[in-house]
Amino acid sequence: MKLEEFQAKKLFSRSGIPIPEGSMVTTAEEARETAGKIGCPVVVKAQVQTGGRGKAGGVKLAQSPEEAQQRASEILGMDIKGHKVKRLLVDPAVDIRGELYAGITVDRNKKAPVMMVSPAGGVDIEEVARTTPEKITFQRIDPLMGLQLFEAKRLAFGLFDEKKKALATAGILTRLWSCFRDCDASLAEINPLAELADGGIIALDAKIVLDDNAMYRHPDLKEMRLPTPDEEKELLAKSKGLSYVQLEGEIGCMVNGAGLAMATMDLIKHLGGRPANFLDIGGSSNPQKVIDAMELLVSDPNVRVIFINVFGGITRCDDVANGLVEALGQLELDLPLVVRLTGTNEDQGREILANAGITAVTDMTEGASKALELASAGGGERA
Amino acid sequence: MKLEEFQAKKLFSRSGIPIPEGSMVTTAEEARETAGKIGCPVVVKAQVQTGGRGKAGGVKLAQSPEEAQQRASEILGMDIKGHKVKRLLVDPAVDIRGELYAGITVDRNKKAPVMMVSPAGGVDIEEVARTTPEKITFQRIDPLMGLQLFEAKRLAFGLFDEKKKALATAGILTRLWSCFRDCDASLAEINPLAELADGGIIALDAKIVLDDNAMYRHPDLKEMRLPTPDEEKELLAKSKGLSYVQLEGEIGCMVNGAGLAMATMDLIKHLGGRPANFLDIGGSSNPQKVIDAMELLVSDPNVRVIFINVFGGITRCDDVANGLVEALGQLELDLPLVVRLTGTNEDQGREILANAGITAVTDMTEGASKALELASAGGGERA
Amino acid sequence: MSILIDKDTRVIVQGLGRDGSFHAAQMLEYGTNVVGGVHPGRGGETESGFPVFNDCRAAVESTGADCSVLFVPAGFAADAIMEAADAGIGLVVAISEGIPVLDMTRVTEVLQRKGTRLVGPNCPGLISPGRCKVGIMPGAIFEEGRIGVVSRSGTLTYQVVRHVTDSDLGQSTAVGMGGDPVTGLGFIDYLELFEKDDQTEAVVLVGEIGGTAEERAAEFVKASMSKPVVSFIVGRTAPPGKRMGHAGAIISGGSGTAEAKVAALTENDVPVADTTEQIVQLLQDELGGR
Amino acid sequence: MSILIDKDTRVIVQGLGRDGSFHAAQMLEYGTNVVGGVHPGRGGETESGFPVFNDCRAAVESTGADCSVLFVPAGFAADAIMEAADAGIGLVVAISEGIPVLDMTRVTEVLQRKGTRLVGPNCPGLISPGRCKVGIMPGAIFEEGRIGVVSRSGTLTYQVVRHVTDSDLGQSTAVGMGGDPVTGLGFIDYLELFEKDDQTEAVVLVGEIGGTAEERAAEFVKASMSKPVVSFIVGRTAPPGKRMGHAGAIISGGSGTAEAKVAALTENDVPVADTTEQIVQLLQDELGGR
Repeated sequence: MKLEEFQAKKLFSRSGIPIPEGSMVTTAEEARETAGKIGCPVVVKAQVQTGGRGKAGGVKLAQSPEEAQQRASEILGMDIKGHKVKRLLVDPAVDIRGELYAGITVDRNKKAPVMMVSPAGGVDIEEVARTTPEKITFQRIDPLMGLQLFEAKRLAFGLFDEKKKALATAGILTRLWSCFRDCDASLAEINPLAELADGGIIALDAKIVLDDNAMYRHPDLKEMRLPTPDEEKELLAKSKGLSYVQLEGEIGCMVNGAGLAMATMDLIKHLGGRPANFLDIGGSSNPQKVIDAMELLVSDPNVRVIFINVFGGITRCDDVANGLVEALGQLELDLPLVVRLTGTNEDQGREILANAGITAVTDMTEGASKALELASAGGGERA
Repeated sequence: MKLEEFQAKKLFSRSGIPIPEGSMVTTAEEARETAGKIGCPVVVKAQVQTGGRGKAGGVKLAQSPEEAQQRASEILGMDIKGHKVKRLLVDPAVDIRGELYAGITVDRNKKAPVMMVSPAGGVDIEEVARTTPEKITFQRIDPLMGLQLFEAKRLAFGLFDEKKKALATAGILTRLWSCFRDCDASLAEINPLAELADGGIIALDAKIVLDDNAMYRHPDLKEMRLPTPDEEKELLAKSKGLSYVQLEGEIGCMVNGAGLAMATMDLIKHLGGRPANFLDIGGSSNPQKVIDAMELLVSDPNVRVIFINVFGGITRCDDVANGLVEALGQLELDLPLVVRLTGTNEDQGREILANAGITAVTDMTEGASKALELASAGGGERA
Repeated sequence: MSILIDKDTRVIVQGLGRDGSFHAAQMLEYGTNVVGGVHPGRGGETESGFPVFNDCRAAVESTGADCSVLFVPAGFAADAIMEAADAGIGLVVAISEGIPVLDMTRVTEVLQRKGTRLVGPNCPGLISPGRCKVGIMPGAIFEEGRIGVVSRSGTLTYQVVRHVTDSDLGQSTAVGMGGDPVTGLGFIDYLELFEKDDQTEAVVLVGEIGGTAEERAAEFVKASMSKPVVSFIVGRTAPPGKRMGHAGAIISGGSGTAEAKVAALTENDVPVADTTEQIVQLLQDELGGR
Repeated sequence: MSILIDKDTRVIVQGLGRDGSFHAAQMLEYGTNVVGGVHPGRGGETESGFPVFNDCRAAVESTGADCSVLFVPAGFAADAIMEAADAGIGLVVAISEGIPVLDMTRVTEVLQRKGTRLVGPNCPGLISPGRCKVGIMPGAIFEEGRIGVVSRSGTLTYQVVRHVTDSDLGQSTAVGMGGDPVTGLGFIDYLELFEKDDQTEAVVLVGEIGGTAEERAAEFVKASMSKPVVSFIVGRTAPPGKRMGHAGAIISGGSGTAEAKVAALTENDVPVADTTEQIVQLLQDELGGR
């Protein structure tokens, strides 16, 4: 779960990390008022869950409240990498002397959180990692101990010789860790961490990605979710026990298991087709889940054929077949359907489907090929 | 720093440990009002920083607000092991089915916090440890991990077979650890942990001792201190950099270093005398500290002679001598004085004292003997 | 032989809810030596013929269990894993899905100190066909044989295993290591175990997008494996930044892509199959006439 | 030889405030090999002829230090001890007083894992007379010799040492282990070291009220020491429940009393002196004509 900058800054501030005292607004008029309140110059920043908004023109300086309003009206509604701008952050502009980087993520190989700092901030840290990796210092964080003050100080003195700046930075790094830990984040990033003309150190931008698995214990954070339209569909699916990701192809897929679902998509592509989605229905053979999954696929106007790929493990094929028959009875399906059913009790399963007039194949490649064929023949072309 | 029951219960409640919803009062009238508010029967409990108040008559049941007032007036002002009762806790009386014990302290040998639980609560746990040690279960708490839920559950199922009671108890144990850790306690104890007639589990009494060394990071807890008259003197001394404990003898001691101070007291007793106090002036030879220490000794009406015992280490004897001469110049001392001065620069030190008319000895036993002699000869007998 | 589990493995089941009870019965049916269960509040009961305990320590003391399989809900699973380790269990298999990643960093730190091995979490478990099954894999599709299988996913493992079974190569042990960003044992650990296992003649590594575990495994194969390893990678069609079911299956900022993994494997002479069918072909090529 | 420190010990001083700077100079004067200092913000400077670093790791890398002595304020001392351990320092001597006890439980847990030894905190340090002094003890009262001294207090150690010096027995190493409830090395650790040390012929153990360290030490002496140990216990006159200066010197609920300690020592054939003067007498009795 990605947060927008204004939300991440709220969490930073709660953890004691200094940030510019700005406000989130949703209209150009509010932007003018806020600029008047906090004093110009201000920076008007698009709130989108993607990088590169600066290059896309989503961040503008304004010297007066009127200019802030003007810039805000330009940025609101803008499309940045597929994200429509609905919210702006109006921050006081500050006098910057240097831009640094500080971030924490979970390192899968070290199996621990890792803090990264770099004197090269204000640019994409992955770009820095590629071109000048020596400019990034890594500090493994002991999962039981957390970031130690001496570790934070050592990192900070690597960035600043001056004691006051180094200690201020060490404090920010310590608090960034507290914030990361307390929010159950999987990423917390300050980029740039700015050195100001007055000697202060401040978080000018903020990025936080939260661990979905931990949100059950953070009801306040869970409420911060601001889903994009794509995500709304995914969240709806999730609420029904389905794992769904929208893609751009025409072959709708319904699979049990995430790995097999990815394999199915890959196979379709390998054979020259395009999957319309990732859809994992999980291990249950509850008919309602099959109905919900079918409805999800049908609601995508791009879908021309549906390919169901089930490997019965603990999920028994006869249960799946019964569920599918029941689902089809409740739906008016205007799309061709290909079913691959194999694994536990596959014979009974295929018989149940045959009785309902559905032919099921046992081979995954055979099923995918058939779906492709139907799709290229026009499939259930709609609208 | 010991807390009184009503304070400890406040901290328990803050950590989510269930307690009876009572109130602290300081007058019998308030006790009546409170009893009326929370409903009778109530228990009226003396708030003193010592054990055994039940046996001493400091805990009484009352069936009506009027009786609560009566009991309160009986208990207020009572002397319990030298503690005068100034405050009462009026708690709703509860219907108890069983009394258990749960506590956490720091085990010096294990160098870790240890939780103790026992089905034998409501009595002195040290008595249980002596007579039926098999009734106490110990659980070392990993200092980095804290008490794990599974550890709490295992302890709880050792106390209750019934799942509901065991899980409620596990929750209390987990919260007791959080409370202990968050307060920087050196002891946190629930005795009794009561099993109620309705199946609930509740902390009927509460004891917390806080770690003085950690109070710098708990300003809110530091303010909870309710010093006894003795402690007030000790705290005053502490604020001046002195470590002082009042005793009942007539030989006032001023020593540098805690170990040497205890050795001095022991030596006085060994020789047949009685030390009036423990007083460690620490490592500094600041004249003001010597003056403050002298004033502290003089303020004790039992003191008949003052024995200064200094082993100059890093503290140089000449500095101490100068400080002492300066101090004596500012005080009107009506007590005989014995000075033992040895260690770094002892010759210069003794010469400075000699010039001021003070004879210093080098031997600790010689000094103590001389002090005893003066004391038994009447010393500076006053009032 | 096999890796990690065999006929003598003494298994306890932690969490006897709906899933735990069902799979305990399934494991028993497969022939697994399930010696006990752990479910707070049910201590003293009996289920499917095995005794139930309130806590792991009691279960281990009474049954001599050396392996535990977990069906505990996500919010309690990290604690249950540590309980098993604390009780002296040497191998913990965590089926539980949805454990917060920071909890897992703490768990792996503690397990390392205790010397306890962890399979999963968010995994189907493992099976040494014909001898022992610990987890939720459908026993019927497996067949005792020559191939070690290690995978980050569940049903995809079955798909791969089916081909291996159909080809009569069979499996020594098949293990789903779990789809989370932080898991217990990783590809390299399993590869090391397969390398040392007499029964295993070749290994199938089934990877997916996210992280760099496959890249590191590829290097390990070249540097330290004498046995042939073939691989299959899924998620070639996954868009960046999206979580594809598994919490670990997310590509961020250009690393963790299927392309990078395929390239690393190829570079280190680990053949990569384009489809699941091809895996068997690659295995037969590597094994030659053996 | 001596225990823990000798001529070759390479010492850094953590915390160059008023006390740290003063004692760094004193140690140098005594002949201790002080090779560097650590003080955040003063990296690159020179003090008393040694270089100053911002952090321990840099100091160790640059000076090869193997011992650190801490004069860091209580609120930062636990962190500084862990920093020293993290930098690979094998012996940390913490003079700092007033460290919260829960911090110390965490520190000792970490140090155990790193294999770093800790003297203190809240201690005067240690000295191997004529060769090396690490801490704040007044060098002049010590004399190289045959007796190991270990004590929970500072000035009392000097008092005892003075007698030992006056008797011409001298000291191999004298160490103040610190007056806190939780310290690094304890009596038994020091006794073990003295037992192995060639130079040490007998040991003086100076204990005080609080805890049961002396009782456990007494048992250790009987079970495992071939060298004579004599003891002295202070706090016989202390009232229960009161903290006597040292955070550890508190008697609670009947345990930790001077009587219990004296009884345990006597029972285990460790002579207990009634006064500091008697210590030397007891030593001479034990050493006989040696």
